[in-house]
Amino acid sequence: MIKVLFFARLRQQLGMGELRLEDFSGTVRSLCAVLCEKYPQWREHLDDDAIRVAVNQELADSDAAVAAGDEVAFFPPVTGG
Amino acid sequence: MIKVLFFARLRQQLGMGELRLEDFSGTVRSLCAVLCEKYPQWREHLDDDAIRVAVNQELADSDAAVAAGDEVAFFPPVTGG
Amino acid sequence: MDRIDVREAPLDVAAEYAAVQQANTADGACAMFVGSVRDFNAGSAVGGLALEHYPGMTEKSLRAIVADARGRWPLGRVNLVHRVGPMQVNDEIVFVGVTSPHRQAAFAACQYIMDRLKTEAPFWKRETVRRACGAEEERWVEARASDQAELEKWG
Amino acid sequence: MDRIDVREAPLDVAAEYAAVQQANTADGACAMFVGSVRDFNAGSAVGGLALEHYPGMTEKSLRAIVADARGRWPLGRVNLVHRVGPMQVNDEIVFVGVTSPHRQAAFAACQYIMDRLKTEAPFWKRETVRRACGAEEERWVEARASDQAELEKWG
Repeated sequence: MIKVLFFARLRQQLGMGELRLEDFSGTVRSLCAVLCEKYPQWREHLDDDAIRVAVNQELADSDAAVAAGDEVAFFPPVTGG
Repeated sequence: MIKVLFFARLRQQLGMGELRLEDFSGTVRSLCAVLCEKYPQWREHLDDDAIRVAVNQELADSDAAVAAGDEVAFFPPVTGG
Repeated sequence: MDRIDVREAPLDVAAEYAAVQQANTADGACAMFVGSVRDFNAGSAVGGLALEHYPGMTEKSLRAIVADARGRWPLGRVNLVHRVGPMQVNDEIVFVGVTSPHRQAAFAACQYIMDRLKTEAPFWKRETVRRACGAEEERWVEARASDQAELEKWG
Repeated sequence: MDRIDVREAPLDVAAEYAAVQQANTADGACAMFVGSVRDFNAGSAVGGLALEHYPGMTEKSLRAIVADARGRWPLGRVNLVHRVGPMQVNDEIVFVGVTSPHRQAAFAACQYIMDRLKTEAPFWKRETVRRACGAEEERWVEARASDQAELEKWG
């Protein structure tokens, strides 16, 4: 099982902060494709170069591997400080 | 009259913090020459590239003009902060 | 040697400064940065701010940034405090304090930590802005391209 | 907008920070530097320090440095405090606090002011050092070539 998290504006746009996905194994890019297939209205928000991704709480790129037990977070550019 | 000041290590080396000079007009360089002529033992301390000069409380170089009423200070490199 | 604190409670700059200097007689230099809530941003009057974060990742991310700073400069103490949750205009959002025997190292590390934090640490600001008509609205603060550009100077 | 203070009294960093932030809601960024008396310098244990200065020129020199910083960056408040006279290990010697709407401007101006101060402001440090045999001696602190080199980066 994969745990997927969304933060900030993206969380509000998707109307969801967290979901769980059974039986996924692939890359961040393919995870994103699976999500957009399941929720077509997410594509415009999720399939955006500005969106950043963390795998297991570390920044990652779209080629990063994702497997059972991983936590994947999608979020807009950060604005702390 | 010119007021001449010495600070920090230079003051201790010359054994004097302040002196007044009547009837001087020239540059910082010629003032320095006049002082070294009057006090030959000052030459090794005063005629040193590291020594800095301020004329009327602003940093100046050896070509700066000095005339009656001016205050000239000689001091080692600064070490504040 | 490092203190990293992510919290809702107000930030006390005097206490944070005291923490980096206490019993620290080896470091002659301390550089600090404080970021506060401004009353105006992107053309609108700001009434308040809320900071969302990614609880599992936030501290990990800050620790990694501080560790990288230590790999680059000889540092004594590093104290990094970031607030989350709701706050008011003029409240402090972030404090970074760095000591070193060397002034340049303290300045560089303090600025480096802020530049990395601004582009990598998972915090998001949402402002309450007052419109000319008097209505209040909430909006997410936009990331600035200049923050990304600043990061590049560190190679 | 500028506060410049040269004094014998101890330096209170919390109060100086409060002075730059009080009723200042426009500037989101505050960069600060504090220089303190170290317990070790150039291979010797330091017991204390005395700062001599050139009273007529000191404040004038600091004002000119701050004015030049304002000519280079958009700054809000600048607060520059420098102690003179005798002080102890861990005492603060200098405080520089700079606010700005922009983080980079605050950092750059704070560092610029310190770099100029270190090479131009008429202060001289004399340390009391303890030698291995237990005897104490006073010595003038030597200027460092690196301070002059740092200045050159500002063009």
